[in-house]
Amino acid sequence: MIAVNVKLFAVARDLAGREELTLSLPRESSVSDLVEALVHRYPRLEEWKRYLRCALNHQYISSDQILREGDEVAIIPPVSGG
Amino acid sequence: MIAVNVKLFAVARDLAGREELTLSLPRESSVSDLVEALVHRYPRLEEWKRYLRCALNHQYISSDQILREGDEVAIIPPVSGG
Amino acid sequence: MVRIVTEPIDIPMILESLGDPSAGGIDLFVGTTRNHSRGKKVLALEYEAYLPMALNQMQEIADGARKKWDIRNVSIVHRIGRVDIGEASVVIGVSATHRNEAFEACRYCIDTLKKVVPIWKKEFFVDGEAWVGPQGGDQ
Amino acid sequence: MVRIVTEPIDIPMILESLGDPSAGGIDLFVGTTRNHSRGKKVLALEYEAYLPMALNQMQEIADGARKKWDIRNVSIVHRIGRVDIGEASVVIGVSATHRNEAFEACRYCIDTLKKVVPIWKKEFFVDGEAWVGPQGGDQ
Repeated sequence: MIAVNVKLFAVARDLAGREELTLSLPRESSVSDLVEALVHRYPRLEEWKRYLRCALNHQYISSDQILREGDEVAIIPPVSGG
Repeated sequence: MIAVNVKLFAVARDLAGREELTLSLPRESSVSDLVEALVHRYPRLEEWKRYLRCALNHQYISSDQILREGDEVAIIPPVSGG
Repeated sequence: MVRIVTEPIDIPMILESLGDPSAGGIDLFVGTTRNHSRGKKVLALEYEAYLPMALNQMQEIADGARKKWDIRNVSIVHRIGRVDIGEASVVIGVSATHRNEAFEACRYCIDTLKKVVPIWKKEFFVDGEAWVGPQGGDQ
Repeated sequence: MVRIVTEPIDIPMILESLGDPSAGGIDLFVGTTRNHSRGKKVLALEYEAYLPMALNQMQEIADGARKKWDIRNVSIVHRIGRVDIGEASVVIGVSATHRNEAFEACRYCIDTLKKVVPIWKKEFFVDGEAWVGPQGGDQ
């Protein structure tokens, strides 16, 4: 298993009720596996699931990217700046 | 004959050496007749002739418009505002 | 708001004139005097206007923009007299509910102003001065 | 200049940051908070940012604009926290030798910002509040 740190913002944070957490995931888990695990733990995120994007090191990453121990992944709900 | 008042601006005024003048033109003269008469009187305007537009009552008028006694025609060299 | 002024253009005042609680965006174009023109160094510029007709044409442009696009407010202010390098010679602002309209209408106003408003620019070079001649598109 | 601020955006300062003696025009987009959204009256807005990533993405947008167009300067400033109706939430300015580039690059910056920069808007209505959901094009 690997430990991945997750940061949550805006609607995702409000629905999960927390800003940060650590998820344990099987080795070779992808970004979309992480999102599945997150929604499984916080079912209120379900309706936003298909809109969530993820970022690593302040860059968006694709849903099939494989995660590594200690990665800090930001969950980015639909942006609405401007 | 009719008398038409002419106002000159920018390069047209500088080349003619005056801001206003009155031209006597045959009845039924058009705007392009006026420009011809003006350039005839001030030959230095020749090289700008094809770029000159005319205005009456603050609106551009077409070169075939017929002028009337007392009209005040503004000679508009190429504009360069902005 | 349509104005021709002889002092530096008051941009905060223009932004204020465009404010509208239902507006989601303002596009503002500021035309500034460049230090070069057709390969020559420009020291300063001087603008002259046929005032009543210029104001009339500027108002027609503003009215035309309101007819063509769903916009809230439009302001067009041109400065005349001497304008130093880097200073604003013209400022056009458009507020609209959606930004697309603000951008398009603002672009229309400056493009049209440059074609029809009787204002003329004289450029001062190291070795003389000259009225700007017939122009192409994007000057 | 790329910044995220919590106070009202200083537009004259942004215009100054864009000044360049070789620039012929500045296009400035000011995004303001609207009093209505999807048919409901909005009382105020609150913006939240994932700060380091938002600044990073804003800088990438500015760099991208410089690569795509021949422009002089570009500034992108976003305000976060509470923003009252009519106040500016974002200001983007681009200076360029020719206005076409200024307009196109400014448009690119705001369009891209709205798609990628991790900033979120919460709308406050008479009867509650809500994060803005997935958006269409011109919001």
